[in-house]
Amino acid sequence: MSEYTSDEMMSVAAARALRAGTSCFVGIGLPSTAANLARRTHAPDLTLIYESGCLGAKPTRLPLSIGDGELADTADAVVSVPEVFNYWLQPGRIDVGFLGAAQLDKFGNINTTVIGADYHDPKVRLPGAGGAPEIAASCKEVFVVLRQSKRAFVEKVDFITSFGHGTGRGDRERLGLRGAGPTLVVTDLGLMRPDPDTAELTLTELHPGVELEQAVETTGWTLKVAADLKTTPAPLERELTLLRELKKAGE
Amino acid sequence: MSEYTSDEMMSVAAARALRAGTSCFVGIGLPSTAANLARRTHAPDLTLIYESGCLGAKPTRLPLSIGDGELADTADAVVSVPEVFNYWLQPGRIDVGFLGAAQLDKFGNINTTVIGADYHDPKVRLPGAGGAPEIAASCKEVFVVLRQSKRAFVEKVDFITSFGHGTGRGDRERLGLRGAGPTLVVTDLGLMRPDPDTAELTLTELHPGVELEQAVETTGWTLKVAADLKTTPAPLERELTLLRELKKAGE
Amino acid sequence: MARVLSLGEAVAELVHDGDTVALEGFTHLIPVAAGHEIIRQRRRNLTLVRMTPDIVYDQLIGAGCASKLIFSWGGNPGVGSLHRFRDAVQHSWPVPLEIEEHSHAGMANRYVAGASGLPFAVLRGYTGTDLPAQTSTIKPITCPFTGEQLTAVPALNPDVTIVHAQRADRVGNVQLWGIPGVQKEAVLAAKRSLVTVEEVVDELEPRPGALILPSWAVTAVAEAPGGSAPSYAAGYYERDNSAYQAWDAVGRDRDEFTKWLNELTGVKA
Amino acid sequence: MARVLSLGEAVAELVHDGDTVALEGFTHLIPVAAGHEIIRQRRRNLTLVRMTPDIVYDQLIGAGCASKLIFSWGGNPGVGSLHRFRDAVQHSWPVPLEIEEHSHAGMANRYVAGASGLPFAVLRGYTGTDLPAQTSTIKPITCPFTGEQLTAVPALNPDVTIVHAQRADRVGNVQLWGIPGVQKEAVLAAKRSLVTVEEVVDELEPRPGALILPSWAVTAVAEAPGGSAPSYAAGYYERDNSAYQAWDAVGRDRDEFTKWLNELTGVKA
Repeated sequence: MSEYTSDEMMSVAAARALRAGTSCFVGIGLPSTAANLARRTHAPDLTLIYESGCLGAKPTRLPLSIGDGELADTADAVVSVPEVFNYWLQPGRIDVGFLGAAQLDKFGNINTTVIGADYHDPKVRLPGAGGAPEIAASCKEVFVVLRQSKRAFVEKVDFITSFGHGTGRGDRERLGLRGAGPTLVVTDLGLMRPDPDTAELTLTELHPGVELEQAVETTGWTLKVAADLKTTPAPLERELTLLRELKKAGE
Repeated sequence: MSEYTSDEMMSVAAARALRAGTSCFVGIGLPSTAANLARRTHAPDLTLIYESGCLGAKPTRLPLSIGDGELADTADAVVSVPEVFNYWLQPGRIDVGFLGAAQLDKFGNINTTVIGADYHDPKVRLPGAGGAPEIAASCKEVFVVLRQSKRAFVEKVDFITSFGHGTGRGDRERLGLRGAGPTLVVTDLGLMRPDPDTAELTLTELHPGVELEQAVETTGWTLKVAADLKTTPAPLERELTLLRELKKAGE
Repeated sequence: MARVLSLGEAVAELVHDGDTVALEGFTHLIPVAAGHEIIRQRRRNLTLVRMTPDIVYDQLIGAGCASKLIFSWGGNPGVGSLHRFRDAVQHSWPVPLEIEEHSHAGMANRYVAGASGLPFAVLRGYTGTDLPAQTSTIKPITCPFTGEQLTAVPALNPDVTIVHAQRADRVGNVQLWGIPGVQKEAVLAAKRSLVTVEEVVDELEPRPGALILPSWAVTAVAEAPGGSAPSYAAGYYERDNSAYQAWDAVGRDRDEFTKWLNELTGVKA
Repeated sequence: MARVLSLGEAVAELVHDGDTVALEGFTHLIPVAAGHEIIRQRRRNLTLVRMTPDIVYDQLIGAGCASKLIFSWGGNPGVGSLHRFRDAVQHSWPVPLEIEEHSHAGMANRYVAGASGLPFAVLRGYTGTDLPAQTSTIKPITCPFTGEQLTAVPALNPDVTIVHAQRADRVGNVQLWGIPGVQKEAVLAAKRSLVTVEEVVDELEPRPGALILPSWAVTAVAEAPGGSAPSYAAGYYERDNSAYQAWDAVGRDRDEFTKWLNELTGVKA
């Protein structure tokens, strides 16, 4: 078995979560890496949709932006930005929305807008919403991938850019949101899933070699742990090779 | 001077009304004949827009339908039907809407829906609205072309399919319609224009050789006649030749 | 992913009695072969939807497949009236036909709303006309920013939409070029969709002006060469104007029509 | 009909102090040369509009051209933050920057409404998020047919929209291919428009995937070869990723930025 980094473990775990035969609305960065790895491993027929309007992109190298020429050149169809949001995302055609985050809270709400309590005088001004609010609302389910830290995993996000489970189970239904919302969070330490009853993110898997304490200490709320906490299978040789090729080609 | 038919005079008069350098949303039949004749005579740069999504069509023969391949092949751009109505017609980009009618009333309201007072039990079921209601609403002005008869030119249409001037001047403004509505009606006998004050269609020109009485008798309301009633210039040799070539090529 | 089926299989599986069925194609690429297959399979009580019902809808109506028509312009383009349509509306022959009547702009936007997963669309439309008084699916709506009054129409979401295109590949990606009409919207608005194509090919080579319906957005593809005649398929064949003219005499007379129908369905007179 | 002008003439004529100006291009075909010309011509108090303000907007903001930004994602894609944007928001340097913040879906629909001559657009958007509390241009709207609550956003109608495309012909018809973004909508929504192009050619040969903006829908065309670098122009040049990375160091520091600005505008330090 090769050595691998925790980031590589995270990308492999995220890729594995994407099922063959489904479609995925892909954010740039970690989600795009994972989705492209999935296409090279167990899900060659995974349909990648990028908000730039590339439907069914099959990039041979990792795109650096959501609008790389490579995505357009390999896509089944290239449509306008209004069309990708209105005709393809909004009706709930896409199985999985795959998002990153700056802050994530225990109910899977995502912040990519401002750090700090005052929107008008923020501690840090982040890039903003992009496509995420509607991806989080309209995809059948949402996966979130980000590195674990107390700064990122907070009790309550400073700003809800993209709605997860609000204040708990039932909020999405009350608001009329059609997708199931975040069903999986992939980190460099393990996997979290919303509790079936409360929707609170709960640790269900640890990556190999990670101590439970590490996961608890890098979470800004009192992290609940599943009774049957499992260990993620380590990356396969083939997964690592393909991931490294992909990342190298994208540089 | 050649002999010519009253239909030819009508087409020539209608073509002349289209100014060079403008754009025209073209209905099929008489309007299309006139618009294509205008492109061959005084207005080679007239932009023809067809509801099939052909923008800037330059057909070499007269199209038989609003979606002939010839229109698409010669167009500057071919867009979807929602796009032609939403992005091109609705914002008021088009100078002239050129329409036919089954019935037209003295305020320029158009009926292409049903003949008879009862919509649910019509004397004659006509084709319906098509693009006309929004063409009549949104183009900067509207020209109507149809053969004169008491059946067609009525005091009040049985059904307002496309709004002209309603019950008189000011109705369009009250309804928030942006275009000027019908500014010209071209018939086989002459030209009518809405009175500046009342918007009632008034005979302003007679075609050469037509008696005033003919125009009055074939109008289903008491036709007002302009104080300075003029005579349309007869078709030029060149106009007739080009019109006949066009119609022949379209057969 | 779309399955490649025979036309008979596809209609049998996707079109049921009582369904709301849209056959779209704006002058170009009208799915006539699929319409004839619906007649042959004797579907009943369909709500037929189409912006421009022309001769294939006249045939479906005359054959008694439809109990309702949602449309914006019903005629034989360049020729005249649809006599079977008129006979159904005016004399309930062979069965009564309810109508729901819109303008093109309204119908196009209803498909757009349907394709967009929205319950309604907003347009500047119908103002001052007598259509809203006859059509309950036209309502006023007020802009929440300017207070201006506009018009709302509800989404169209057919049970099944059928369109015709030039080509599909063997996994069911569809390529369509020339006048695109409202086909993409009609397919995306529908619960199920069937695309008949001139030919199924190994690979779709890129073409100017072509739009692609990805396989995963289509239910079934069926090869139907000449399937849009007497309308046309850009790159394959031209519009048969004489067939449109000839239909006038057939459609005008119930007996002539019945003969035509028996021939289509293989019934001996 | 569009007039073919030099870039300097076009910006001088079309972009005025205080205007609402949209430069669009989604990763692809970003009108960078036009943005630099606006900086050189020292426009002030602009309301800048763009779905994805990236380095050219960082430059415009740092140069003090803008008093307001309407946007949905502001960052240096693949690299990190926009430091001039952050400095303006957090420290009002060089001038205060008001922001009006949306999502991509909201911005795209605002352009669609603008292009469509409608005062607003409807979408399923923003639900449950904190954006409506900060952005007055997001309001609820109720479907008049189903009673369902959705979201309305007002039309965007910039005084001028600037986009970049591959080609125009000598009468000003524009041809654009590859990722089309929201450029058509942004141009059609605007009162005036400028399209910079890689080259002006005698004839536009049809190309797969190309869209055409007819001359009569565009105010001016200006040749600006390389005008979207460091973004890319499909068929002409690739994205210069190193330039995006290099901007981080320049944008991060006011002095470095001022040096860059002086170089662009030809001011001696």
